[in-house]
Amino acid sequence: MTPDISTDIGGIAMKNPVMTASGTFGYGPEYAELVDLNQLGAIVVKGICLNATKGNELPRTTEVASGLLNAIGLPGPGVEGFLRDYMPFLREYDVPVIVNIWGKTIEEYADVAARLNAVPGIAGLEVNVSCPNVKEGSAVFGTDIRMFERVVKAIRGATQLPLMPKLAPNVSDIAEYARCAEACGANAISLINSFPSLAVDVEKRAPVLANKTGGLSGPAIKPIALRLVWLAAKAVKIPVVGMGGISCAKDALEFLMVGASAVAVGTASFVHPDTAVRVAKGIREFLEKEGIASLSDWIGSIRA
Amino acid sequence: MTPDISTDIGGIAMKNPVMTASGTFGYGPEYAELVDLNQLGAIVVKGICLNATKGNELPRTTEVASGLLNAIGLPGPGVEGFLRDYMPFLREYDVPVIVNIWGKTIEEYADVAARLNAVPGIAGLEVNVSCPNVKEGSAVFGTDIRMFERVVKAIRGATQLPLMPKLAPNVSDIAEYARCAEACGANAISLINSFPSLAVDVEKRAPVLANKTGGLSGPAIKPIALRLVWLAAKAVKIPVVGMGGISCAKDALEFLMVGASAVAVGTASFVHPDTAVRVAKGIREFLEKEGIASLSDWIGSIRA
Amino acid sequence: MQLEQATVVAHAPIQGSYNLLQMNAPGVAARVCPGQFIHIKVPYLEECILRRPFSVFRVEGALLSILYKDVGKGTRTLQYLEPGESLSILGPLGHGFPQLQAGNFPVLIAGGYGMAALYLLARRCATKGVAFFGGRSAQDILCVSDFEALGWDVRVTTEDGTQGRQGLVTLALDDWFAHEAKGHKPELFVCGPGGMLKAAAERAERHQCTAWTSVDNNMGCGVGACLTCVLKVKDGESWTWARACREGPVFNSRDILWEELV
Amino acid sequence: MQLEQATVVAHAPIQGSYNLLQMNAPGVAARVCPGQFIHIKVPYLEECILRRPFSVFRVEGALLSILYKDVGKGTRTLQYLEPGESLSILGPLGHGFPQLQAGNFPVLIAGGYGMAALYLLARRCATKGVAFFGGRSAQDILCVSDFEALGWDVRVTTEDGTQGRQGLVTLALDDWFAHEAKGHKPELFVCGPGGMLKAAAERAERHQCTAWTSVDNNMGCGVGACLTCVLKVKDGESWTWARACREGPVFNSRDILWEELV
Ligand SMILES: Cc1cc2nc3c(=O)[nH]c(=O)nc-3n(C[C@H](O)[C@H](O)[C@H](O)COP(=O)(O)OP(=O)(O)OC[C@H]3O[C@@H](n4cnc5c(N)ncnc54)[C@H](O)[C@@H]3O)c2cc1C
Ligand SMILES: Cc1cc2nc3c(=O)[nH]c(=O)nc-3n(C[C@H](O)[C@H](O)[C@H](O)COP(=O)(O)OP(=O)(O)OC[C@H]3O[C@@H](n4cnc5c(N)ncnc54)[C@H](O)[C@@H]3O)c2cc1C
Ligand SMILES: Cc1cc2nc3c(=O)[nH]c(=O)nc-3n(C[C@H](O)[C@H](O)[C@H](O)COP(=O)(O)O)c2cc1C
Ligand SMILES: Cc1cc2nc3c(=O)[nH]c(=O)nc-3n(C[C@H](O)[C@H](O)[C@H](O)COP(=O)(O)O)c2cc1C
Ligand code: FES
Ligand code: FES
Repeated sequence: MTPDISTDIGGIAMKNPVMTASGTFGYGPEYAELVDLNQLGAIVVKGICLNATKGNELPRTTEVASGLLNAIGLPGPGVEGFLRDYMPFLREYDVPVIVNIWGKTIEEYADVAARLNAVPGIAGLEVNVSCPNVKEGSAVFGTDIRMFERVVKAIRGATQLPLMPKLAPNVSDIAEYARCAEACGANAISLINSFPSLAVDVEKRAPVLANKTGGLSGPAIKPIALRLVWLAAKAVKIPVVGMGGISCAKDALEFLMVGASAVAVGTASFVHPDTAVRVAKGIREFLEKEGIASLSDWIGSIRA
Repeated sequence: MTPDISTDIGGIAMKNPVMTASGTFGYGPEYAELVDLNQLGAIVVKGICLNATKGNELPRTTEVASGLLNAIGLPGPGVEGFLRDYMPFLREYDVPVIVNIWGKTIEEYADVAARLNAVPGIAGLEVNVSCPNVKEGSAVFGTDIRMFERVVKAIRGATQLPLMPKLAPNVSDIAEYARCAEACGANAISLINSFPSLAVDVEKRAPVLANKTGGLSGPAIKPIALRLVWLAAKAVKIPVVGMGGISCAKDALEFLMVGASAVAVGTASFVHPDTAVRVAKGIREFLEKEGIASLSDWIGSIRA
Repeated sequence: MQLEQATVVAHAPIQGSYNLLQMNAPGVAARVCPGQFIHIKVPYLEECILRRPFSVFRVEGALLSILYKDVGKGTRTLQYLEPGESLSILGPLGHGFPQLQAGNFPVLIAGGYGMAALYLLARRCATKGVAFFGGRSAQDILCVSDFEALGWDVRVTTEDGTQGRQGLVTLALDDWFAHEAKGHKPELFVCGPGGMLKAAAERAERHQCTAWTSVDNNMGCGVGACLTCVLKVKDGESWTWARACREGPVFNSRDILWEELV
Repeated sequence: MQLEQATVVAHAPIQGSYNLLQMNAPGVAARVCPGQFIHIKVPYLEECILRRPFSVFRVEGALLSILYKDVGKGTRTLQYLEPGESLSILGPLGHGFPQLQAGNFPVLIAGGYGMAALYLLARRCATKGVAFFGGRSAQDILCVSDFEALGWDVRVTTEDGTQGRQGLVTLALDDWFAHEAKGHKPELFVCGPGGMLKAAAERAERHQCTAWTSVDNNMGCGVGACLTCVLKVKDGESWTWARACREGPVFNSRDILWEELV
């Protein structure tokens, strides 16, 4: 018998544990010609804030050893534009839609969450806290525990949707942020976001990216992500969505084994658009080969 | 005319800006047959604590994408053993010897520093704070600003040697640690230490390394290291030694350009033992090609 | 647009640092239109994770070929590929050249791999017109005989004069506009370095004709998801981003904010 | 010990998943002793940063060869190397086999690449003795004719009986000790999987002879700096770490804490 690989992320029922990582799969249509969206565990769309934004100047990405550095700068259509241009398309599919949201202020986060709250076809919200609070000293929400708590609480107060804060990786105690999210009523957490990094051009004597720094993603960060997901999963009872450098089923099985209840495929989709679907297939095949009846028996099964 | 690539790290005069990274070049003799040690900017030896230690069980290292994961566990001969077995050898060379020290308690750090203080032939101390305080809750010295301050102050009080704390990379505000080190009287800082990570074996359902987690090093961490070195160099006036994934002159020039006054070659020495020497040569050639008279004109020259 | 495992049929250097890679790719070959590109994952180069975009040069049945120049890691490693080996390609991608408007006279302007990128158009275009090829020196001038065989009037210029007329492509182009364009309604199809695209756009404006320019911004995903490849295009009084990989790589020159192009 | 750019002279699969790589490496070839190894950086495999250790098989003048098995990424990629290409090697490394003690009778015990690792010893050892080769099946048994050509008495055992006697190498070894060892002072030279090393060490103890065992711990630097390759050896009542790449890979079997070997 084929193993049951369905999973539940804080109230979001997924037919398989593989979702797309925000910002690496567009809003859905971009890959619809190449991938059967119905075979995805969930679609997480590119980050949405209140109003339409243009994002950063070029260059926005650069390749580094076994990874990608990006500073796209969160361009997007804004809430209304997203609901108008993409939700009708997404509703056509039988796949949970998770909207990744961000804001420049705590108020904006709450406002965006509120506007998405009653929208049919939205399964949950993922909160990108890896951006600066422009109103208060521009410290990044995700690396200041007090600000992180305030933003999660504010969003929790604004929506009944399953809420999944996405933890920033550049903190010394990830468990503290995981517990804080749980205490603030989050239904799940996801991690890791891309890792703050820098690439420079010796000839030009300047940073490569227009934004100077960018976020590192891809295979290079997998060992860092695995440790953080392991620590976060041990710290909380709510489900954890693990990501960071996943490009094959084995990678995904590693994240699930250390305690993730689901995984997200990011940068790898740029290389092989069908990665998420292949990963889900590979997970099923592995569990079958190992004679494991249900994914839940594999999740957190590491001996450590 | 050939450019002047000498540099000074908090009182340690180096003929070139390239030193070896602690733990990746043994104590010197291991590579003496392959590399002319006199051509190194400085030799940083493997970490030394008070008494002889055996380190971790196997496996101690594993390869990951563009990187190496290690949990050697700081085996070593202890202070007396080091002075007896290696200092006589090292004194034969015309190269500054920097001793990397660590301890299980603040007292041990200070004790080790005191015992090395008056030893002829030791140019300075690098302090590895990426290890747990076994006496007080085993939090890692390098990721708790209060403990970091106490340990640096304690060592400063125990030695007149140039003092170079080595910052842990897994903190959200590296500048805070850099400033703290400067305020405590450090003569320089070095970064980054390898990045806490995890590799697991799906077949064995266990971590790959006996120690479970390990430190990630090599090209994979270069973009992360470059950003941290850039931020640290902007935060302090004392010299910064940059490292993390340096394997060629271009990599080193990047670290120097963002503000490092010297660099260290680590994992790359395992692959090409002559890396540090080749890097120094490449830096000289580049500056000459660019018509830059002195390394000091290149250090921190990034337009950002 | 599809993912396909192509098989190398032939692979060899042809001229200067250019190589011709011919592969069996029935799916993509059947669908490709002039000006579109394919996105290649270079085998054996795992530490470089992104694909590399290449314009389609020729298609004959299931056979699809690209002409590529060795400029860095990916294109250097690509050269190790041997007949029989397979590689993952994604395509056809992007929005290529439109059909020549009835009654117009086609003018091709190309530099570097642009000569390869325009070949399919040159072949499928019923009217054969004039083609201006420019490069630094003779070894940068590709496919002249291929174009002539199709019936195109090829005018070569090289900066060092080693082939054709000495100077920039615009020199020959401006002469043509001055002495030969009369009676023609020129429509420009351009693929080459940024400078050449800008110059052509400027000529199109001056002579009030249409120029279709193919840009080559760096790319990530190649399908419109990552927003790496964007460029600024006019949007009424303001501007908006367009994706070179989706809305492009071919744009009507009058839509591009040339002064903003990086 | 030196860093050398070796040039591939010949490279081909020889049997099963084993390949023979012959390279021109005058510096290393001139210095290598039986049981030593070289550390190879696999070209075109940048994302795998470590070198890979391989025992030296043959040396003829400047020609140095290794026999390697395809077991993973590095050894798979190594197979793409073609004659004329160059690769970086580090060697000779480690502490190899000592010379046979005067009056002793040499007994070789090998499995897998161990047959290659013992060849140099077999050739340079003045006294030719008996060699026990064991493997899962015939395709795991290498170099028999080479050893016989040198005058060694080769006894093959395979688990599936496809070549020589069916069973483990110890079967033939124990028989030899029982019926043929008499009058000889055997000295064992062993290279093969952990189980085979342990079994040989146990026989050496039982028959009170010396056994030189070559371990193959995973390695990092190969020169003694990283402490990846350590194993536990006796140190009076206690134990200490020894580095397989420096103090080893060959150890006197009585020094190793076999129960601790991973
Ligand atoms: C639509 C399009 C069609 C193209 N068609 C051809 C063609 O037919 N023949 C041909 O030789 N080249 C073509 N190019 C350019 C080709 O994609 C680059 O030369 C190639 O990606 C360089 O890869 P590399 O790894 O060798 O170089 P790298 O070492 O990655 O970089 C070397 C140079 O190539 C540029 N480059 C790197 N990556 C990309 C990328 N993803 N996209 C664009 N430029 C990049 C860099 O800016 C740098 O200047 C095309 C580019 C585009 C966008
Ligand atoms: C002293 C010594 C001599 C050796 N001589 C030979 C020889 O003559 N012929 C031969 O075929 N093999 C030999 N080996 C084994 C050979 O080094 C490994 O098979 C090779 O490194 C595997 O690399 P890979 O990338 O193909 O495998 P990987 O994909 O890296 O790993 C596959 C397997 O190889 C093992 N392995 C990986 N890296 C190393 C490493 N650095 N050192 C040891 N094992 C490793 C892993 O534990 C794993 O089980 C020797 C090993 C040592 C230590
Ligand atoms: C080009 C790009 C754009 C991204 N955009 C977003 C985003 O809008 N919101 C967000 O939370 N994360 C974003 N991310 C981070 C990814 O969702 C993911 O957390 C990270 O890339 C690590 O996963 P990976 O290694 O599989 O790519 C982006 C990543 C990339 C590479
Ligand atoms: C095998 C190994 C052992 C190390 N041992 C030490 C050590 O004893 N003390 C220390 O401060 N850093 C140690 N490091 C960290 C390095 O000094 C360096 O900070 C890190 O590897 C990043 O540089 P790299 O990417 O060039 O290797 C070790 C690193 C490796 C790979
Ligand atoms: S390359 Fe990704 S959007 Fe164009
Ligand atoms: S392999 Fe590094 S010490 Fe032996």
